[in-house]
Amino acid sequence: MLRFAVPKGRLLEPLVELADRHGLALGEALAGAGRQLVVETAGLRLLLLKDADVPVYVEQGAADCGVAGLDQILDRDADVLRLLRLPFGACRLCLIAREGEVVREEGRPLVLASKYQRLAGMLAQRRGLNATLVPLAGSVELAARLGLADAVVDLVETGRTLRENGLQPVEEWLAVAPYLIAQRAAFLWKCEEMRALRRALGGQE
Amino acid sequence: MLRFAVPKGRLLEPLVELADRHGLALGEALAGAGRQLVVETAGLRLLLLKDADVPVYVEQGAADCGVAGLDQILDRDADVLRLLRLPFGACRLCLIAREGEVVREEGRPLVLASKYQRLAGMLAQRRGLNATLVPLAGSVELAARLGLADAVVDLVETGRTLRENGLQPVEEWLAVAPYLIAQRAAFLWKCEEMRALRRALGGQE
Amino acid sequence: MLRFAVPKGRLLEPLVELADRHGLALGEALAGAGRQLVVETAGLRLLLLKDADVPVYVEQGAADCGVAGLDQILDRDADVLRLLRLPFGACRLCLIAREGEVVREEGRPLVLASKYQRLAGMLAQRRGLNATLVPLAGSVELAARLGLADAVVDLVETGRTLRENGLQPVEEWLAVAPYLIAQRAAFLWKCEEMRALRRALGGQE
Amino acid sequence: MLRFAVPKGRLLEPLVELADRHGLALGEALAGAGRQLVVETAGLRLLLLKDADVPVYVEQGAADCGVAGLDQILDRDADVLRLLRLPFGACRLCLIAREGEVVREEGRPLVLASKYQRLAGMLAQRRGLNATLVPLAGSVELAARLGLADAVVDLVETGRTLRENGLQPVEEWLAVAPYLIAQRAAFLWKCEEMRALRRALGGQE
Amino acid sequence: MNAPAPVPAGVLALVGEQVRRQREVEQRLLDHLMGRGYQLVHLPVLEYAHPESNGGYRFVDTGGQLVGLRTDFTPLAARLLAPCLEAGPLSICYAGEVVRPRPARLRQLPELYQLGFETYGLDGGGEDALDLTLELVALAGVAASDCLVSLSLAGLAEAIVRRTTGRPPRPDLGELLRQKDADVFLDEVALPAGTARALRAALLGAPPSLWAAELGVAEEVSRLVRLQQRLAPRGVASAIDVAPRLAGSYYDGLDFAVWGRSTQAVLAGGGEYRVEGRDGSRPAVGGCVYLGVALEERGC
Amino acid sequence: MNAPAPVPAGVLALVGEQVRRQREVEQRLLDHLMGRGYQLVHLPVLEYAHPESNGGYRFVDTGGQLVGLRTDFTPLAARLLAPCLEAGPLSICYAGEVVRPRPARLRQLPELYQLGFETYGLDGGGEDALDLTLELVALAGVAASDCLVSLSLAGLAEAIVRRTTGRPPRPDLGELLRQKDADVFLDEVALPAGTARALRAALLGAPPSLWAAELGVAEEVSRLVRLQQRLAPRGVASAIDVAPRLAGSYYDGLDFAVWGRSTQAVLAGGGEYRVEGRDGSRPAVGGCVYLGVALEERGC
Amino acid sequence: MNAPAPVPAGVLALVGEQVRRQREVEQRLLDHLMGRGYQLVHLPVLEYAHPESNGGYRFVDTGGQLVGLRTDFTPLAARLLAPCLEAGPLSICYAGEVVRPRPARLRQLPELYQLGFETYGLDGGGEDALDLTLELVALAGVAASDCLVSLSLAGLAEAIVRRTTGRPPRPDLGELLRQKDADVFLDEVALPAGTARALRAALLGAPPSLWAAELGVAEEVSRLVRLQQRLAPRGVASAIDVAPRLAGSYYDGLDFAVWGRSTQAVLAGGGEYRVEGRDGSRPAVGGCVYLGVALEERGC
Amino acid sequence: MNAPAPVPAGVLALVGEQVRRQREVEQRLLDHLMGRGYQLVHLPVLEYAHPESNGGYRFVDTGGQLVGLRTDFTPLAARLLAPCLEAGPLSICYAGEVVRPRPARLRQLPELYQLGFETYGLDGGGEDALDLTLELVALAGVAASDCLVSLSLAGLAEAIVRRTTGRPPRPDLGELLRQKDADVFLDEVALPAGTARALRAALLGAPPSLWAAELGVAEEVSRLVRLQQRLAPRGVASAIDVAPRLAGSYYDGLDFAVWGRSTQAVLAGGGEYRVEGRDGSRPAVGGCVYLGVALEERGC
Repeated sequence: MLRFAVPKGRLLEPLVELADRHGLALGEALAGAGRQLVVETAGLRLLLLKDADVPVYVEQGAADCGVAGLDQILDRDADVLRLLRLPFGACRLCLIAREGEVVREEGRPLVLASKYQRLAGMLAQRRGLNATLVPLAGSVELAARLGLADAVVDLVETGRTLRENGLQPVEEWLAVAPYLIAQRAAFLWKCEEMRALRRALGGQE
Repeated sequence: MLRFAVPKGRLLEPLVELADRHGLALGEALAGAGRQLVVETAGLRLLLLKDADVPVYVEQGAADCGVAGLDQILDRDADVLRLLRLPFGACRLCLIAREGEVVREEGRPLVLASKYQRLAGMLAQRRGLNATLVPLAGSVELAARLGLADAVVDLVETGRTLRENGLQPVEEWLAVAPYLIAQRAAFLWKCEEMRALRRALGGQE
Repeated sequence: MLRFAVPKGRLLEPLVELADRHGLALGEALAGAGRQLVVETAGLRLLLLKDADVPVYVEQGAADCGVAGLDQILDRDADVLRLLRLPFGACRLCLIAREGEVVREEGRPLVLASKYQRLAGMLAQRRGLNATLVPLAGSVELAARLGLADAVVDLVETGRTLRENGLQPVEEWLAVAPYLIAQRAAFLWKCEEMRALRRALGGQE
Repeated sequence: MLRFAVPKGRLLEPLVELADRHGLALGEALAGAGRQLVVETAGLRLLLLKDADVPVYVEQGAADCGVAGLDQILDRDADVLRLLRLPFGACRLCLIAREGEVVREEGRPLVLASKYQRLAGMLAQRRGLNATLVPLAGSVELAARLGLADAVVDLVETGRTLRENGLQPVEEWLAVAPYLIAQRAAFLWKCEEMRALRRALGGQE
Repeated sequence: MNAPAPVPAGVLALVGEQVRRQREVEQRLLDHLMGRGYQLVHLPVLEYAHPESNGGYRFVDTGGQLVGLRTDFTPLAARLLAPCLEAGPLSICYAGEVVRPRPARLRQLPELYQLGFETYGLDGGGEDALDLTLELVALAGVAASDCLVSLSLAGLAEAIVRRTTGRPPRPDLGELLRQKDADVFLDEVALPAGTARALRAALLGAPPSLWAAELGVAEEVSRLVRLQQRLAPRGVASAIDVAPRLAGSYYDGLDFAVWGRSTQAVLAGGGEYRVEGRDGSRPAVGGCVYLGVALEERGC
Repeated sequence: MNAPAPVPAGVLALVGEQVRRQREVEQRLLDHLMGRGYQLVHLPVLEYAHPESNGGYRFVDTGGQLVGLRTDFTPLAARLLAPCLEAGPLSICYAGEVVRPRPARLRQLPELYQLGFETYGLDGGGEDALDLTLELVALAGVAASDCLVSLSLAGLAEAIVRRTTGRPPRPDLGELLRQKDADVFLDEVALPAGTARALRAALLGAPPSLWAAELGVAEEVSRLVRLQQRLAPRGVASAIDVAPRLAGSYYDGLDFAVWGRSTQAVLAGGGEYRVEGRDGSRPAVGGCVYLGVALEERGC
Repeated sequence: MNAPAPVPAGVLALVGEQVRRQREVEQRLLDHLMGRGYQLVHLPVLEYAHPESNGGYRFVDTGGQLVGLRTDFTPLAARLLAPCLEAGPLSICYAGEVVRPRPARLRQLPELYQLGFETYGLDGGGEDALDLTLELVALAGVAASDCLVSLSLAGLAEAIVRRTTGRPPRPDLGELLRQKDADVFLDEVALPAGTARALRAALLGAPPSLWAAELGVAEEVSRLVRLQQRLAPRGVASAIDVAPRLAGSYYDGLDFAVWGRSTQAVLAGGGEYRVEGRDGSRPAVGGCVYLGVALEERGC
Repeated sequence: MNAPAPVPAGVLALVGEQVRRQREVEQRLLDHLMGRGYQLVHLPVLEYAHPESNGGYRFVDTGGQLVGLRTDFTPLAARLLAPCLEAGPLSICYAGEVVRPRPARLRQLPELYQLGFETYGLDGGGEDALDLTLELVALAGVAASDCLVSLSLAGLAEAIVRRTTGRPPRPDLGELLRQKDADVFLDEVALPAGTARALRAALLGAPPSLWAAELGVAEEVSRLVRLQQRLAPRGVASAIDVAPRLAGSYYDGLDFAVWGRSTQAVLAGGGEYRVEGRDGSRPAVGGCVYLGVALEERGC
C-alpha cells in the first residue's frame, strides 16, 4: 500500500479537486479524518503533514511519495524524484524591496529576510550577492518595511499584500509549482502503483 | 513611541486579556487592524508578527520590545532582556517517544525530530546524547509514529495529541512560558516607557 | 668593492687555479690569510666560508657573489643568479643502493639517507617515491651498508668509496657542477664588476 | 658483539685515550682501519661515523651504542639513553653577539645563525624570543660579523676565535659534554656488555 | 549496551553484538573474494584531497597541503594503485570505514562501512562484477527476494539529450533527468510529441521497447535488457534507470545498485570506470557492499 | 559603488566614500591619542589561539599549533606587551580590523573596526578612560546627546548573589541577571520580599537609592553614581547596569559602554582589567571606539 | 608488488601478501580474545581532540571544534566507553589503524596497527594483562625466546626522587631518569654516596637487591621481581626499568613492554590505568600488540 | 622598546617609534594618491583561496571552503573589484598588511606592509605607473640616487625562447633564464654561436643593441629602452631584465621593480596585468611600495 504524504495547507484543496477530476476520491476520507493524521482510502495510506514537512518524509522514506512545492523541496535540499508538476498553485519566488528602492550592497553584506533560508542563500550566491540571511517564520513584509532587512525573498502570487506594505518584487528568482514527488527506492519497488497515482493526478505517459 | 512586537498566534488572546485586566486596552485596536500589520494605540506602535519571529525583531532592534515564548527565544538564540514572565501559556518542552519504548542510541546517533532544531540540539548535547536532528515544520507526532525519528522534542501542554498518536513524554527538558522581552539598547534609552508597559502586563516592581 | 664568498673546501684549489689561469691571483692572499676569514685582494673582499654556506650568504646579501655547487644551491633553495658554470668538479647526485639490490618501497615509505635533505626529498617526490629522509652529516655509506636506510642519495665522482662499501649508484638524479652565483640586487647595482669577475673565471660574453 | 659508534672528529682522540687508560685498547685497531668504516676489536664492532651522525645511528638501532656530544643529541632530538657523561670536551652553547652590542628584537624576529637549527630554536623559544634561524654548516662567526644574523648560537670553548672576529658570548644557554649513549632496546638485550663498555670508559657502578 | 559518548559526525563507533556480527560477515565476504583471486589491500585513511573528496573532512596539513579523510574506496584505490598497473591487470579487495560528516540517510546506519573489490586492466566485466556483488550480498545474509537491482549506463541521459535535441547536453538538463522532472525538461527543450512521450516513458520505468528506439539509444539499452534477463531467473527484481543515481559519479559504463526492500536504501553498488596512469588510462570495474546497511536489511 | 564579490564572513571589504571618511576620522582620533602621549602600536592579525579567541576563525598552522585571527585588540595587546611592562607603565593606542565570522548585528556594519587605547601599570583610571573614550566619540562626530553610557562593575552581579543568598554564585544565576530574568532567578533562589523587590528594582534600572543598600552593594554602586553625576552636566545620558553586558568579559573593575541613539548599538566601550606577566599581574585600563558603528550613528 | 603513490605521512597503505598475513593474524588474535570473553568494539577514526592527542593530525572542523585523528586506542576507548561502565565491569577488544604523522621508527613499519584489549572496573590485573599480551604475541608467531619484557611501575621514578631528596619531584628530574642520565641528576641533587651508587645501579639494570631498599622502594619493586620470577620459567627474558618508557604515559600502575630481538622495537605493551567517569574514576587494565612490528619480528 | 612575545610567523607586530613613522609616511602617500584621484579602498584580510594564494596561511573554514589570508593586494583587489568595472574605468589605492608565513628575506623587515594603487580599464599606462611609484618612493624619503629600477616585459623570455628555438617554450627553460643559467640553457637548446652570444649578453645586462635584434625582440625591448631614457635624466639608475623577477607573476606587460641600495631589496614594484570579469577581461596597471623596506632603506 502506497504511503502518500498529503500537505494539509494551501495545496490540499486543489489537490483533492484534481484527484477527484481524474477519478481518485480523496475528499471524503480526508473530511472524515478529524484529528487523525493517517487515513486509508482507495488503496492509499494518506499521511497528513505540514506542507513544509512533505519533502523530508518522502526523502527519508517515511512516505513513499507526496505532494510538495518546489520551494519546499529545494529549501530542504531533498533528494526526491519529481514525477509530475501539478497544474495549480504556480507562483514565483522573488526578491522584494521597498517601493522605489534599488537593492544594493553598500560596503557590507546585503541583509535578506526569508522563510527560505537555504534556498534564498543559494540563489543569492548564484547571483554573486554577498548576503546575510535573517531566518523568519513568516513576518517578511514587515522585515523590509521596518528595515530589519534590506530586502525580502518570498513567494509572490498576486503581489497585493506586497503593495499594501509598500513593497514590490524586483527580480524573479525561481518559478515555483507543486509536484508529485517520490522516494527513489520506493519508486523502484512500487513503480506500478506510483504510475497509477501519477495518472490519477492527471499525468500523461 | 514604544514599538511593541505582538505575536499573532496562540499567545495573542491571553495577552490582550492580561493587558486589559491591568488597564491597557489593546483588543479594540487589534480587532480593527484588518490586514494591517502595524497599529498604533495607547501610545504604543503594535507590530503584528508570527510568534516565532518576535525574538528576532526585538534582538535586532526592529522592535523595542515584544512578547515571545522561551522556546522561541532560546531556539533563535536571541540576546534579549526578559523583563517579565507572563502568567499564562506555561508548558514543557519534552523528549517524547513511542509508548512503552526507551530512547537509546543503538550504535548510531539518535534521530530526533523537532521544530526546535537549535534548542533541541543544544539540550541533547547537554545530556551527552549523540543526536541527529530532523528539522520539521510541525508534523512531529507522525515522525515518531512512522519511525522517521527515534524520538521527538516538542512542547507538551495536555499530552492528549500525543496519546492519540501512541506517544508519551519521557523526559522534561525545559519549562516554557511567554515573556515580555526587550532590546538591550532600547531598554536603556526608553527605560521609563518599558517599565510602564511592564506594569501594564502585571509586573510588580 | 665586490664581496666574493669563497668556499674553503674541495672547490677552493681548482677555483684558485682557474682564476690564476685568467689573470686573477687569489692564491697568495688566501695563503697569507691564516685564521682570518676576510681577506682583500685584487679589488675583491674574499669571504672564506664553508662550502655549504655560500648560497645562504649570497642569497641574503651578506656576500655579493660566490662560488657554490649546484647541490648546495638547490639543497638550500637559494634564489640566486647562476652567472657561470665552472669547468671543474663536475659530478652526479645519485640514488645509491647495496650491490645487487633493487630499491623498492615494500608497503612502507622508502628510507633514504642523505646529506641533502631538502634536495633529496624534492627529487624523490618528483619521481613519485614515497620516501622518508634520514638526515645525516656525512656517514651515508654506512647508512646503506648497515641498513639504517634502504638507499642513499649522494654525490658520486669515481664511485670507488661506494664499491669499497659494497654499494653502487642505481640512478642518476642530478648533474652537479660549481657555479659563480650572484645576489639579484647586487648583480643590478654592481653589474660591471660582476661581469669582470665572471670573465676572470673564464666566462665568455 | 656490541656495535659501537665512534665519532671520527674532535672527540676521537680523547675517547681513545680515556678507553686506553681503563684497559680498552681502541687506538691500534683504529689506526689500522685506513679507509675502512667498520673495524672489530676487543669484542666490539666499531662504526666510524661523523660526530653529528652518531645519535641517529644509535637511536635507530643501526648501532647499539656510541659516543656523542649533548649538542648533537639534542639537536637531532634523539631518544637515546645517556649512560655516562665523559670526562673531556666540556664546553658551553652560547648566544654570541658583536662586541658591545645588546641582542634585542627590534620590531621583527631576531635572526640567529647556528649550526644547531633545532636546538637553537628550542632554546630561543624557551627564553620567549621570537627568532628566525639561519641554518649554517659552520661559518657562524662571519654571520654575526657581516650582519647576516643579529646573533649566533654556537659552542664556546676558549672564546679565542670569537674575539678574533669581534664577537663575545652574551648568554650561556646549555652546558655540553660528550656522552656514552645507548639504544633503548639494545640496552635491554645487551645490558651486561653495555655495562662492561661503560666501565671501560671510566664509569663507576 | 550503547556507544554513548558524542563523536564527530560521520564516523563509526560501534559497541556490542553488532560489531561481532559485522566482523564475521566481513571475514566471510573477504574469504570469498580472496578465494576468487582478489588480493587484499589496506588503503590509507587519509589522502591528498581531490575534487572527488568533496563532502568529507578536509584540512590543510602541516606541509600546507590539502588532505582529506577517505569518503569512498574506489577512487582512492584507483589513484593509489595506478602505478602498479603498468605491470598488468590486477584484482584487489578491501574492507573498512569511510568518513562522511553529512550522511545521506538519517535513520539507518550511514553507509560508512564498505567492503568491495576492483579489477583493473580488463575490458568490460560489469556483468561479472554485478554477479559477484550479488554473491556478496547473499553471503551477507540478504535474500535475493529482498533485493532490487537498478541498472544504468553512464552517459545514457546525455546521449538522450544529445540525440533528441541535436545539441551537446547542458548540465542542468542531466540534473532534471536525474530528478525525473520531465515537465521542466520539456519546457526547456521543445521535442516532438512522440519523443516527449518516449522520454516520459523512459523516466517512469516503462519497458525499453516503448522508448529506447525513439530516443535513439536502442543499442546501449539492449545491454541493460540482457542483464535484466540474466537476473530474472534468479528471482532478483530489476529496473532500468536512464539517469545516473548520483551526480558526479566516476562510473563511465555500466552503473548498478542493489536496493534493500525494508531499508529502502542501497545495500551494494558498482560499475565500470577508468583509471588514469602516467602511461594512459585503463578500464576498471568494481563492486562494493555497504555492510552496515546489508546487516540492517537482514534485520540485525 | 559597491563592494560586490562575496568574501568570507566577518571580514571588512569597503569601497567608496565611506573608506575615505573612516580613514580621516581614524587619523584624527589617533592624532588625539598620540598627542595625549599614547604610543601607536601595530598588532598582529594572527595570534596563537587562547580561550578568549573563541568565536573567531581558528586553524592548526603548519607547526601543529592552534592559531586564530584576532577578534579583539584589548587581550591581544595585553598578551603581546606584557613583557614590556616590567620596565614600567605604558600607554598605547591602535587601530585596525578584527575578524568575526559571526557578527552580532545584522543590519549595520559589524563592529569590525576598532580604534582604542590602553594604559598598563597604573591603578584605577576607569573614569579617565571613560572621559577619553567620550572625547574620541565626539571627535568622530557623534553628538553627546546621541550617546547613552551604561556603567557596570565587574563582579557586581556576583556580589549581589553572594550577599542576598549567602552562597557563592552559580554561573547560571549570573546569566539570569544578565538577561534580567528576575522571575526565574527568584524561583531558583528564595529571597525575603524586600530583597526580592530591591533586586527587581535594580534590574529594571530604578535609582540605586531604592536597592543598593538592601542588596548590600551600596559602596560599590556609589562609584557608579559619582560617575553619573560627572556625566550629567555634559548632557550625556547614563544608566547603571547591574549585570555585565557580556558573559566572559575580561573587565574586572569598571566596565562601560557608549550606546548610539539611532544605531541602537554600542559605539564604544572600555573598562578596567588586569594583565598577567611573568612577574605577576598589573592593573590596566582601556577604551575603544567601533569606528564603523560610530560613523553610521553620525549618519555617514 | 609495491604500494607506490605518495600518501600523507603516518597512514598505512599496504598491498601484497603482507596484508593477507596481517589480516589472518588479526583474526586469530581477535578470536582468541573473543573466546576469552572480550567484546569486540569498533572505535571511531576521529575524536574531539584532547591534550593526549598531541602529535597527531588535528584540525578545526566545520563546527569550530578541534578534532584529531586517533593516535592510540587505549585513551580513546576509555573516553568513549566511560559512560557504559556505570553498569559494571566491561572487557573489550579492538583492532585497527592509528594515524601518526611523525612515526618514531624510520626503518620498520611504524606502529600504526594496534590490536588490543581492555578491562574496566576491576582492580589490579596487570599480571593477567601481561600474560594475555604474551599469549597474543605468541599467537602472532613470535617465539618467546625473541621477546624481552621490560617492567615498570608508574610513579617509581618519582618515588625514588621523593624518597632520596625528601622533596616533591621536579619534572626535569624524572626526564633525566628516563634518559638514565645519572651524572646530571647527581649534579642537580646532592645524594649520599651509598644512595648515589644505588641510583646508578638501578638505572643500569642491576638486580633490585642492590638498590631497592637503599632507594626506599623495596615494596613497590617486589611486585616486579615476582613478575620476573613468573616469566623466567617460560623462557621469557625480562628487565626492570625504573623510569617509564614514555613521558606523559597514562599508565598509573604496572607498565610493561615486550621488545623484539631482531626489530629492536616494542612489539606489544600494556599496563594499569584509570578511567574517569561522571561518577568518579575506575581502575582499568589493558594490553595491545603492534601487529606490523610483530609480523616484522617474525620475519614476514 | 621591543615587541617581545612570539607571534605566528609572517605577521607584523610593531611597537615603538617605528610605528608612528610608518603611519606618518603611509598617510602622506595615501594623501598623494587620493589627491591624484585614486579612491581609497579597504580590502579584506581573508579571501577564498586561489592558486595564487599559495605560500600563505590556508585553512578550511566552517563552511568547508578553503580560505587564505591575503598575501598580496593586487590580485585580491582585482578579484574583488572586477564586478564594479562593468561601469567603467576605476582607480583605487590601499594600504595594509599582508601575511606571509615564509618571508623571503631574513634580516630586514619582510615585505609585509604594502601601500599601492591600481587603475583598471585603461590600456597601457605602465610608464605612468612607474612614475607614480617613484613619486611614492621619493615621498617615503628614499633618495633617487639610492634607487635602481629593473625593467622587464612579461613574455620576453618566452619570446626569446620561441624565436631562437622555433618551438614553444618549455617551462624549465624560462626558469633557467630567470636564474641566468645560460650554460645549462645552451646544453638543452643548441643555438648558433651568434645567437648564443647574444643570449649571454642579454642575461648579463649588456646594452640591448648587442642582443635585441639578434634574439628577435628588438621591438619589444625598444619600449624598455625608451623608459630607461626617461629615467636617466632624473638620476635614477635602471637595468633591463630579460627574465621576470618572479616565477608565476601575474604581470603580462611591463613589469618593474625598484631596488634599494643599502637594503639590496625591492622597495617597490608594479606593472601591467589583466582583470577577468564576467563580461571579459580588462587591462589594469598598478604599483606598490613595501613601506617597511622603504623605511629601512631610508635608515629608520
